Amino acid sequence: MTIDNIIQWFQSWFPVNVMVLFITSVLIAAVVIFAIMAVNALVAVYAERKISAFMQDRVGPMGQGPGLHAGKWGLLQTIADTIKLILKEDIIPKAADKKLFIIAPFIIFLGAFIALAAMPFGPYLIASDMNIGIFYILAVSSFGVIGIILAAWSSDNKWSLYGGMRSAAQIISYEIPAALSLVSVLLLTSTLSMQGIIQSQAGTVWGFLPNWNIFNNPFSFLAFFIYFIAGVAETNRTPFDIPEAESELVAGFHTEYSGMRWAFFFLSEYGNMLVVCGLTVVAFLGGWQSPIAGVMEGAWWGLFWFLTKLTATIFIMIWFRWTFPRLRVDQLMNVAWKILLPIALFNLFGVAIWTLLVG
Amino acid sequence: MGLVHAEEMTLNIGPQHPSTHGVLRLKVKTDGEIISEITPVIGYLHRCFEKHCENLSYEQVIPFTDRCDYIAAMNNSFGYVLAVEKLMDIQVPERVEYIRVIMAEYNRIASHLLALGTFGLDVGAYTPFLYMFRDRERILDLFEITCGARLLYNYMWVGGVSHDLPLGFMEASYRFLDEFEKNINEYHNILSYNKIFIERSADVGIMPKDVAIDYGVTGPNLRGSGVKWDLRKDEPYSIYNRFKFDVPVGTGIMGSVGDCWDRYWVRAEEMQESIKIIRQALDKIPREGNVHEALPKKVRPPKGSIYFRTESPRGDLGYYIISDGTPTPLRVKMRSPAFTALSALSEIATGWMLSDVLVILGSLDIVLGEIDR
Amino acid sequence: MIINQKVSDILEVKFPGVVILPDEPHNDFIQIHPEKWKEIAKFIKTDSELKFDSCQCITGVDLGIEDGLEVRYNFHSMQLKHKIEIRIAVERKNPSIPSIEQVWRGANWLEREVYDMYGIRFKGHRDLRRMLLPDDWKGWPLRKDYKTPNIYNGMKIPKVRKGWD
Amino acid sequence: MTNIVFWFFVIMTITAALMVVLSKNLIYAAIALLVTFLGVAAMYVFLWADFIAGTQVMIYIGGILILLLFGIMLTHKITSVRISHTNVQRGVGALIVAAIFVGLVWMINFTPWLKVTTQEPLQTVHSIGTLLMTDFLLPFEVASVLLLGALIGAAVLARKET
Repeated sequence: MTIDNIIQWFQSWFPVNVMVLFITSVLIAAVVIFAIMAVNALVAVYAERKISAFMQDRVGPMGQGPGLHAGKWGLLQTIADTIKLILKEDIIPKAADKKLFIIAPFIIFLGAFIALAAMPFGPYLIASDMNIGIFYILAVSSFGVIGIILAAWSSDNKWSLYGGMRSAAQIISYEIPAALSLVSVLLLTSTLSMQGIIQSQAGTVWGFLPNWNIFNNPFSFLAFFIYFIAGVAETNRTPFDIPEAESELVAGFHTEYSGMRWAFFFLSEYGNMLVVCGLTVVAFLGGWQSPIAGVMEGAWWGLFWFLTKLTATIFIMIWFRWTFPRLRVDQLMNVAWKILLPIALFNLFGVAIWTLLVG
Repeated sequence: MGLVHAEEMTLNIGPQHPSTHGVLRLKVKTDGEIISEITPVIGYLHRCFEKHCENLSYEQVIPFTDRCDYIAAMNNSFGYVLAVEKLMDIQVPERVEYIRVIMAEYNRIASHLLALGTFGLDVGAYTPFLYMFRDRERILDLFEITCGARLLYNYMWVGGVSHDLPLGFMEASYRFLDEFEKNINEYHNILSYNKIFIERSADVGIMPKDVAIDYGVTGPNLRGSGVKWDLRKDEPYSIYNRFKFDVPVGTGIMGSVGDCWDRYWVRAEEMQESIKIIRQALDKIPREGNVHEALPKKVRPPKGSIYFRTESPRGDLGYYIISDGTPTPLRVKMRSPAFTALSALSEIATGWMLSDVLVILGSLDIVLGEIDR
Repeated sequence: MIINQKVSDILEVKFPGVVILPDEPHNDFIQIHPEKWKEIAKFIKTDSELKFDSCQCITGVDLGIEDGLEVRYNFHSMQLKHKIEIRIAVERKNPSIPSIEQVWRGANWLEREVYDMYGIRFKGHRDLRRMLLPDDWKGWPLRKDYKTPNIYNGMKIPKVRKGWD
Repeated sequence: MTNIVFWFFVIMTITAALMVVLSKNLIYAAIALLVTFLGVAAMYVFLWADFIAGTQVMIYIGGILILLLFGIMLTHKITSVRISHTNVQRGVGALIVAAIFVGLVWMINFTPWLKVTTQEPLQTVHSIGTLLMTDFLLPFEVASVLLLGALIGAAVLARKET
């Protein structure tokens, strides 16, 4: 369901100006992506609350009925949270740089939002299947850093500035191992298109395992872990949450934000999780491919498999968050530059040789 | 090269900050992430404890001692009543002695659980904190069935305790101890042996032996530096000489002696030792006895003064009490262990990174109520 | 206690006349003159027989309006496991005592606290500021002659004592 | 349709570029630079050079602009002084700009542009890769050696003298 498809479909019904059609279909795609992000945030926040609660021997949100409380088993908790955030007072500090303070959350949001345009949710479900899909996602996710830096700087708060500086250093550093491990996947798939990458992972390997890149060869198996660790770091989540580090920096770059603007940070954090996990699924876990070749395939099954894998990876991220302590800023850099980067380089080399020798 | 000078930035950590463990303010000078100077500013929680004591009778002081160190209220009032009893030369019944030891050790466990949990929070681990609160909650339940309070008990009285042990306390105690002993392993699995946790705490904030002694640091912080000094063992008060237990000291398993991990580890081990003491006390406690037997009609110690130390979860808790023969003390001075521990902070935490300073602060296990009094 | 006698004897030999002999026999503490306090402190910290390496507690005392102020030090030896109490009396007007902050680093804050509450100046203390009270506080609250002010920084101090005594 | 979008991006790029030069606030200039980079990336897309467009976004926005912002923030006091810059020596500047402008116009008019209508290439990345590894291997390697030198130099400069 790319934008081009929508245009064609429209054209067969309403033969109007192509410009109008183009704008309409882009808007439709944008609304769908926004809806996906919002639903993801709703579900993931609820899941995060519940999973953390179960991990910590608590029950989590447990409303006793609609109306007064947050629904049965707290199901309406996130919605209540959202309403609360929307209704909250929007505070802009006096010393803050007002314009930048206002646009910064939207820039962060933009990074996750436009990255999802190239995310294939199913065999036919992608806003735009570009030639350079994976490269595009890597490129536009850097908007997030700029947003964080601007938010940190414009708040005029020392804690925020610390958070922004840490975040910029962290994300730039971790982009390198992440990109290198993705490059080793590209060597196997020899395409940058997201759908192309998924299609190349069809079939089986060694007779029983699905031919996903993670199982393709030992090096790509390693690359999966490098990418996932770097991806967790790029989303600023524990154990790499030093930019917000509530026990050190109060709340890091969003210390001064409140209400709706803060909600946008939240939304984009979960959006970033979606991007990183989606990219993991596409690059390593076969995207919408069924785990057993030839069984349960098709458009809707594709969507099902993609969402299942996405949920599993997001769950792992949540699991990380509630299990691990936080790294220190220099240790974080050491992990990126002294551990992940050399392994990723070696790995790239290994994949290259493997593709030459084994094929 | 060398022409660009980094400008130092002054940063106020606190008085309102998530990990200052109360209302503490640290004025720090930072060069990037490195902290080059730390000045703790205290007194935000000053409640004139010592001034109050001069206007209260001896029994009325007990609730105030509870409020000084609200995490280990039992131990604090324990020290105070022992000092007053010594001044008045009161012998308390056997059963009271055992009850007091049981309560003090339970409160030691509860306090250490909070210390370890919040230390985990400072490092960024959220889950262990709640695990530890789960067990702390059960100790507080035990206190609640005994004296009705969960935080500030006013349980220790001069010459006795306020309530006898309730029915079912022994069974609940044994049940709790059995389960808690297993849970300690759970903490070790999720926190103590976690690689990231070790990276964050081992070899960080090393407090050498001589520095610790020079600053008068005591308790688990001193033992973490490898000094085997525990008042319960070395200068036994109450009936501590009847129990068999070890004094764990930091040995630098993960890094060097006296680092944050060692201080953490000493507390974790001390919980085991406290369990041992409680078990022995529960086994040996006289089944019958009136806990109000030795309560004096009037608490009016003779003229004199005493400096009495007990081992609170945070270290040597000293009470300097001067009596002039009237029903109100002339002077009650509390030597708070967290006060001296905090005074050593700027010595051991300077030169570390911002994140480390808060970890070191967390490893010292301070309670601002006790520091500011 | 034997250690008090021992310290007293050693000090009498090393610093003659510094120990104030008691009117009535006691063995809880030793009372000394403030003059050579810093040297004595250095001596008892390092002397091989005494080795009081830990300054446990410094207590300021106001014995009453007629009597003077006193500072009481509790020392402890982590190596030899013995302890001692040393008392130094100062006059009420302009009280001052040599600081031992540079002998035991732990004495720094403890002395500041005594200064904060009693206004006893510790000569040679490098950072003698208020410890627990605000920097602009007037007076020395734990002295017996302290009067609670009516106004602090323009705020009225309430003195309701209903429901108390 | 394409025309409208094209002109939209052109105007956006030029406006943003003007803001970079004219804005007194360095941070605002940096943000305008972000928009400029985006506009340039859009230009590449119109030239069917999607890979180059992606590279533009990745390197210039994801790398260089962030370093710029980083530098601006770290080199100034954050609290009291507002970050700004002023123009000096406008006359000389105007002269140089005029000269460059004339030169550019002259160059654009007199370059024999290749005016052939081609189809949109299906796989740009593939051909770029092949060309880099065959015809343009030497420039490619020279460029990487240069960058490596810059990298080592930066590391040496950044290292504190001990």
